[in-house]
Amino acid sequence: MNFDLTDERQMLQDGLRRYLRETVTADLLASATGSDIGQSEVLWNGLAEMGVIGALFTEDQGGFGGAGFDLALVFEELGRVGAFEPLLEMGVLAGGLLAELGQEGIVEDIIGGTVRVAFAHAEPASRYDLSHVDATATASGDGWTLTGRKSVVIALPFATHVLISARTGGSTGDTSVISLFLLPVDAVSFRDYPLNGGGRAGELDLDGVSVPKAALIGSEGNAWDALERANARAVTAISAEALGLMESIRTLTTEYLQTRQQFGRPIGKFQALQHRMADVLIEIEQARSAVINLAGHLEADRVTRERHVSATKNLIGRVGRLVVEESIQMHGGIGMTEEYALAHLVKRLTMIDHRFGDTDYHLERFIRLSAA
Amino acid sequence: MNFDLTDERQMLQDGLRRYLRETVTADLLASATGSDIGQSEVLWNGLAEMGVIGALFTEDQGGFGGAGFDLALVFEELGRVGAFEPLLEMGVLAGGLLAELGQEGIVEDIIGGTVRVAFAHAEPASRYDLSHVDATATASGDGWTLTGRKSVVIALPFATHVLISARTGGSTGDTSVISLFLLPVDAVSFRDYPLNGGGRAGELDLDGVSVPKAALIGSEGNAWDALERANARAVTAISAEALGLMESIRTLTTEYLQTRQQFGRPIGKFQALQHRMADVLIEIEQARSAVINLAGHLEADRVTRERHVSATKNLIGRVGRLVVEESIQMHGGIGMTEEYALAHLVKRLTMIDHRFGDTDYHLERFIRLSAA
Amino acid sequence: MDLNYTDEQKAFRAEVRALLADKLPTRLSDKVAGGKRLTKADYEEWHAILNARGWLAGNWPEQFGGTGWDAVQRHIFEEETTAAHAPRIVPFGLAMLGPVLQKFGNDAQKAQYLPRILNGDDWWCQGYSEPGAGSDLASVKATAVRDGDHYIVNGQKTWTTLGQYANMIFCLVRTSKDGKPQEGISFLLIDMDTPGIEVRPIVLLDGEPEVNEVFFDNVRVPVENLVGEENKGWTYAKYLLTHERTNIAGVGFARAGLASLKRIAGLEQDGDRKLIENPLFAAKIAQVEIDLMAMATTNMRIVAAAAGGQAPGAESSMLKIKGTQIRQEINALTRQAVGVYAMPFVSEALDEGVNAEPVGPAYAMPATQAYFNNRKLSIYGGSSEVQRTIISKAILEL
Amino acid sequence: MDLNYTDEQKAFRAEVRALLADKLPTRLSDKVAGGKRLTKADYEEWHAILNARGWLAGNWPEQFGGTGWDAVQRHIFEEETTAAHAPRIVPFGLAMLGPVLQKFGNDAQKAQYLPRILNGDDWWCQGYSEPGAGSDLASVKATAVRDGDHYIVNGQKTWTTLGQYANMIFCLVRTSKDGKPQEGISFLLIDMDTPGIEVRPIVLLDGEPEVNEVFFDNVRVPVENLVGEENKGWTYAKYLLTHERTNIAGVGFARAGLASLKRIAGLEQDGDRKLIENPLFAAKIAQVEIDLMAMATTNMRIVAAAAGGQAPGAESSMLKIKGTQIRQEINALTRQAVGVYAMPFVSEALDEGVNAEPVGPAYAMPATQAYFNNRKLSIYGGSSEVQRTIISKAILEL
Repeated sequence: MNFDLTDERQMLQDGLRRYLRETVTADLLASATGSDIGQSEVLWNGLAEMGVIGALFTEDQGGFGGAGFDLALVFEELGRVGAFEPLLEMGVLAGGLLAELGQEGIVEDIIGGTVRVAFAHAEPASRYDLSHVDATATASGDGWTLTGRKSVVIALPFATHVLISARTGGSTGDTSVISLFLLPVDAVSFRDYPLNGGGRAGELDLDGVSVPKAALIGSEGNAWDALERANARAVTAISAEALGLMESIRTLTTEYLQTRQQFGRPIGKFQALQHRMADVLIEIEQARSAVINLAGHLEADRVTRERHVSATKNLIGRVGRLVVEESIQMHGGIGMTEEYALAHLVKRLTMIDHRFGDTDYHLERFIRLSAA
Repeated sequence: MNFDLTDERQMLQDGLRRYLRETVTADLLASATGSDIGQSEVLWNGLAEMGVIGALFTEDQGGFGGAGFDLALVFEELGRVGAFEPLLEMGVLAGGLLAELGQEGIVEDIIGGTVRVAFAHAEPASRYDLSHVDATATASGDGWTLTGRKSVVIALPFATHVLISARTGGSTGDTSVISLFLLPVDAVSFRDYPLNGGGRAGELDLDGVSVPKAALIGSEGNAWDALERANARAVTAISAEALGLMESIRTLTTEYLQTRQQFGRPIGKFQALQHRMADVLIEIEQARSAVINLAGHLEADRVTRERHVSATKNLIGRVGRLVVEESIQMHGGIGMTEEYALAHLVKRLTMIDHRFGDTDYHLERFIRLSAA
Repeated sequence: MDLNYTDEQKAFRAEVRALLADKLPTRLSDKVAGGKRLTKADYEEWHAILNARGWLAGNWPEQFGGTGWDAVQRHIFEEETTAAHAPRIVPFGLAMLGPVLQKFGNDAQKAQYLPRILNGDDWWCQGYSEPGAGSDLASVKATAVRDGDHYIVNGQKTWTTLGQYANMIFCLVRTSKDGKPQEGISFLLIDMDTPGIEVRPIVLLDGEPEVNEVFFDNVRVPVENLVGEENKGWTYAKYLLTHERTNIAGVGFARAGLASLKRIAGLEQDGDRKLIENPLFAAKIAQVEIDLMAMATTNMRIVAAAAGGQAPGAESSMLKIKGTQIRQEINALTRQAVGVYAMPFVSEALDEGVNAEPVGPAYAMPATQAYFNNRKLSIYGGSSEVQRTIISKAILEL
Repeated sequence: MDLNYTDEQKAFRAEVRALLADKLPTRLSDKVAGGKRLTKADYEEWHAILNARGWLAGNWPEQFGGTGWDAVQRHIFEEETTAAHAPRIVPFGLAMLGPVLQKFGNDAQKAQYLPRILNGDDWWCQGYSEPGAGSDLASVKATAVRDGDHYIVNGQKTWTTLGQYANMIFCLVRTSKDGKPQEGISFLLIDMDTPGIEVRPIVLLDGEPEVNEVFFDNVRVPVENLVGEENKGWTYAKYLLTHERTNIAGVGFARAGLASLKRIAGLEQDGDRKLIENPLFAAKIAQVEIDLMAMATTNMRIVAAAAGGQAPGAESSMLKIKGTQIRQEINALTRQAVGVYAMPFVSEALDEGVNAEPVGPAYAMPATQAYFNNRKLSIYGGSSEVQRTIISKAILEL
C-alpha cells in the first residue's frame, strides 16, 4: 500500500503546475471562451509540447502514462486553474477510443496536438444513459450514411475531426450494435455556442451524411466495451478536475475568511464559519479519497470498476454542490460577481454534475451494480 | 383566517398545562413504567375528571371537542411533560372508532375513564401498512373465532377491554373485509413488556379465541373508512405530542446553553452553537405549522386529508431526529445520561418515528397521493 | 383556529384574479414564466396598469394614493400576481422610499415625490451598501459636507439593483463622525443626472448586469433633499428595512418555482421513464413541497399577526432563512432536472424578438441562471448568518 | 500510488484470520454480533487468548511484550477482528496506560504494571474527566496533597468507562495551583481498593451502566505511584490522547454495522417488497456506503503516513468527525429499519443464558440501544465541535 507519487509523476505534476500557474490567466480563459474556437491555441499547443496529452496514453499506445493515477494527476492540475482545454474529450475519450481500437497513426498526431478529435456521442434524449444511441449508420453503396442528432459536442468548433457513435442495426439501447465513425469535421454541419464554465460546444445535425467505408473505426457493432471503459476513464478525469477546482475554491475562500474584515474582525474568526469551513475541508478530503479509489480500480473487473465509477461521481457531485454553495455564501456579495476569480471556478464545478451522470443517476446505478 | 385559540380551548390549555406541570413528575413517570400496568392510575383518573378525554370527542359523541385543533391542543400539552397515558390509543383510536361506529354506551364510560379499551391492529408483518390485516375472524355457531397475532398493543396491561381488527374474508391487504371486535381484556392472552419512551405494551396471541356475535362492532367488513379516519386523527395527535416534546427539549437545551460554562463562558456564547440552535428553532416552527395544517384538514376530502397526514408525519419525523440529535450533542455528556430530564423526552420523541409510519414511509405515500 | 380566508378575503382574491385575467399582458407573463429578460419599459407598462386600477402602492395608506390594504390583502395580492407570472413591482420607490417619506418626509417632499412614484415619472434606486461593508450597514463611509444650501457628496455605493434604469437614488451618507457609527448618518435624495455621479454595472454569476456601483465625486445636492433631520438617517433606514421585509418568505415565488420544476421533471426523459417518476428525484421534490406547505403556514401565521397589529420581529428572520432554503433548493433541483442542457449559455436567447433559438429546451438555460442568481437570496437583505444571530439573540436569548 | 496491501501485509492478514478461525469462541462472537451484554469474564477470556498468541498489545514494542506492529499491521488486525465480531480489546491498560508507562514511567513501574496488564491481573480505568469540565480536560479540580510518602487525593472523576470492573485507575490530579491550569497537573496510579474511593454507576440513554462516577475522599496514594515528575502530568496526558486516537475512524465498526444494516433491511418486510428494495431506503444505505468507501481510503492514507513515520495531527480530527457521522448514520438507519419493534425494551434479553425471548426480531432492541449509545461518539474523546475548532486553527489557520 502506497499513496506517494512516483518520481516521474512528481516531476510531471511540478512542471505542469508551474506551467499552468504562469499560463492560465483570467484573460486567457475569457478570450478563449470569447473566441470562435472557444479554446486557446497557445495553451493547447503548450500542453501538447509538454507531453501532457501523451501522459493520458500508455506506452504501447505511444504515450508514457495512461494509468488512472496519470489521468487523476493531469486533470487535478487543470482543475486547479479552471482550464477547459478539451483534453478529456479529445485525449481521454476520442483519443482513448481510437487508441484502444488500434488507430496508432492518428493517435500519434493526437498526442502531438496536431489532430484534434471531438467526441459526438450524447443525444438530445439520452440524458446520461451511455447506451442510448438513436443515431443510425446504414450501409450505402461503398460507404455509410449517418442520420441523427448529437448534442453538446464539446469543443467541436476547435476540432479537426469528430468521432461519432451510431447504431448499425438493432434498436436504441442495444449495446451490441454501436459503432464508431471518424470524420473530418468539415464533413458535418453544426450550430455552436458558448458554455457555462467556459469553452464552446456544438449541436450536430446528421441528416444523411455519406461517409466512406474507411470511416468505420474498429469492427461493426463492437464499440460498447471500449465505450464503457473510456467512460470510466472520463469519469476519473472529470472527478479529478472537480477535486482541483475544489482545492482552488478552498484556498480562495480560506484566504478570504482570513483577510475580510467585518464587525471589526476577520470573518474567519467567527466560529460558525470556522466550523462550516472545517466541514467543507473534510468533504474535500472525502472527494480526494474517492478519486484515488476510482483511479486505483480502473483495471479491476467490470462490476468493481463501475461501482467505483458511480460511487465516486456521486460523492463528487454532492461535495461539489456543498463547496460551490458554501464558498459563495462565505464570500458574500463579492462571491456573486462574474469578475471575481471564484465565479469561473464555481460555474465549472457546478457543470461537472451535468456530465457523465449526476449525483442521483450514479446513486441509483451504484445500487443496481451492488445488487448485481 | 385566524390562528388564535377559542376561549374554551384557551381555558382547557391553561388548566391542562397547570395540572400536568404539577402532576407529572419524573418519579411519577418512572414508577408508572415500573408498575405492572405501565401507567399511572392517578394521572389517568385526573385527566378523566378534568374532562380531557371528553375533549377528544364531539358533542354528538358525548364529548365537548373532537376537532383536529382539540386533539392538537391536548396532545401538545401531554408531550410537553413527556406523559404517556394512552389517551391516543384508548381515546383517539379505540374510543374514536367505537364512537364513529355508534357505541354510545361504552364511549360514555371511556370519556368517564372507567372503561379503558386498547387497540389491537398492527401485526408482526404489517410494519406501517394500515391495510395489512392477517388476523381472521370466522363465523362459528352463534359467534366468531379470532385467529392471528397483534403486535405492540400499547397499554394492553392497563386495559379493561381490547378492540381487535380481523378479516372476515378476502385476503391480506383487502380493505373491504376488515371488521372490528370488542372483547373484555381477560378474554385474550398476551405477553407484556416495557417500552422505550415509557409505558408497557403487549404481544397478543389469538389462537382461535371464541367470541359472541355481539363482539362485532359495526357491520361486517365495513371498518376500513373509519379506520383510516381514526388513523389520520391519531397522526394528528402524535404529531402534536411530538411538537410538545420538541418545545420542552428546546427549553431544556436553551437553558443549558445559557448556563453551562466552558472555556470560561456560557457555551451559548459560541456562535457555532447559536446558529445551530437557531436552525433547530426554525424547524420546530415548521413542525408547529405542519401540525396546524393537518389539524385543519381532518375534515377535508380523503386525498387532501391523507396528503396532509403524510406531509405532517414526514416533517415531524425529520425535525424530530434533528431536535433529538442536536439537543443531546449540545448537552454533551449529561445529555447521554438516563437520569437527566432530557433522556425521557428524546427517547419518546425518537419512538414517534416508529409509529403510524416513519419519515420515508410517508414521503413515498405523499408522492403516491400527489400523483393520484 | 381557521386556515381559510374569510368571505371578504375570498372576494378580494376574486377581484385580483379578475384584474390579472383582464389586464396582465400575455407578452409580459410569457416573458416572466419563460425566464426572459424584462426591459425597463416592461416594468413601467405593468406599473401603469396597476396604477390605473389604484393597486400599485399595496403598502401605502389611501391618503397618499395607496390601497390601504392590510397584511392579508397584501399577501393575497402577492400570491396571485406571482402565480400569474406578473412582473414584480419594482420595490425601491413604492415599497421602500414611499413609506419613509410618508413618515419622515416634509410636506414639500411628499407632494413632490409620492405622485411621481405612482405615475412612473421617477425610477428610484437604493444607495445603502458600500464596498466592504457587507451586512454591516452602519459603517457608512460616503460623506455629505454642508456647503451653503448644498451638501457635497463623495464616496461610493454598491449592489445598487437596477441602478442603470434609475433617475433618482436615496442614499445613506455620513454627515458626522462623532459618536457611534449609527449616529452620524443622514438620508439624502439625489438626482442621478447631477454632475459627478457615475454608474458602473456589476455582472453577476448568471451573466446579467443586475446590480451596479454608483460613484459620487463632489456631487452637489440641495439641502431640501435631506429627509428628516441631519444625523438621524439611521432611524429612517431601519424603518425602511422593516418594510423591505414584506413578503420576505417568498411563498409565491417558491410555489411558482415548484410548479415549473414539476412541469420540467414531467417533460424530461430519464431512461424509460419521465424524471418525475424517478423515485429519488420525486422524493426530493416531495420533500421541498412538504417544507413549503409548512413554511407557507408559518408565513400566514405571521401575516395574520401583522394584520392584527403585531409587528413581526425576529420571526421574519426565521421566514427569510427557511424561505430562502426552500427557493434555493427548488432552483437546485430545477437545474439538476434539465440535465446536459444546463451547460449551453446563449445570452441573446433571453431577449424578446431576437430569434436566437435556445439550445435544447427553452427552460434549460433560465434554470441554470436562476440557480446561480438566487444564491443571492441567502446573502442580501441580511445574510442567513446575520439572521441566525438575530434569532439566537432575540428569541433564544443566547 | 497502490491501493493494495503488500504480500507481507497479505500474509499477516492471513495469520490474523487463521487465529480468529481457530481461537475466537463462537459464544463470544455471537454475543458481539447479537448486541448482547459482555461480562468482565468475556473480555478477560478474549484478552487471555490473544496474550497466549503474543498479540494482545498491538501498539507496544516487543521489548515490553508487545507485537511491535506498524500502523498498517495494527489496522489490519483491527479490521479483521472487528469483521469477525471479536470483543474489542479493553483499551485502558493496553492502548492508553501502557505507552505512557513505557515512555515516562520508571523501571519499577514498568516492571510491576506492564506484565500485569498483559496477564490480566489488573483491570485499569481512566480518571481524566471531571463533572462540568466537558471537553476542557485541563480544568482538573481533584487535588493530590503531599503528606510524607503519600499523596492525599480528594475530588471526583466521571465518565469512567467500565470502572465497575477495574481494580486500578490512572488519574490526572492537581498538585499545584500556580501558573497555567496545564502546569499543575500530575499523573497518579491509584489502587481502587484504597479506603475513601467510591464508584457510582451512571446509566446511559440505552439503559446500560457503561460509565461511572469515582469519588475520592482523603485517599492515601504512595508517592511511588506518581508517574514521571510532579506537575508534568499534562504532557503525559496529551501523549496518551494521541495513542487513544488509533483507529479513531472506526472503519471496522462501520463496516460491521453496514453489513448488519443490510442483513436487517433484507429481512424486514416493507409492503410487498423487502425494505432493502425500497428505493429511498436503498439510497440511504448506498449513500453511507459510498461515504464509507471514501473515508476508509482517507483512513488508509493517514495510516500509511503514520507507518511512514508521520505523526497524524489535525487529520485525525477529520477522521473522527467523518467516522462518527458515518457510524451514527448507520445506527440511525438500522434503528429505522427495525420499524415498530424498536419500541420494546426488555433489558434481560441482553444477558446470556437468561431465556427472556426478545420481542420481535432479536436484532431490533440492540438496534435502538446502539442508536442511543453511539450518540456518545460525537461527544467523547473531544467532541465534534472541539475537532472542528482544531481543524480550523491547525489546517485552515482561521
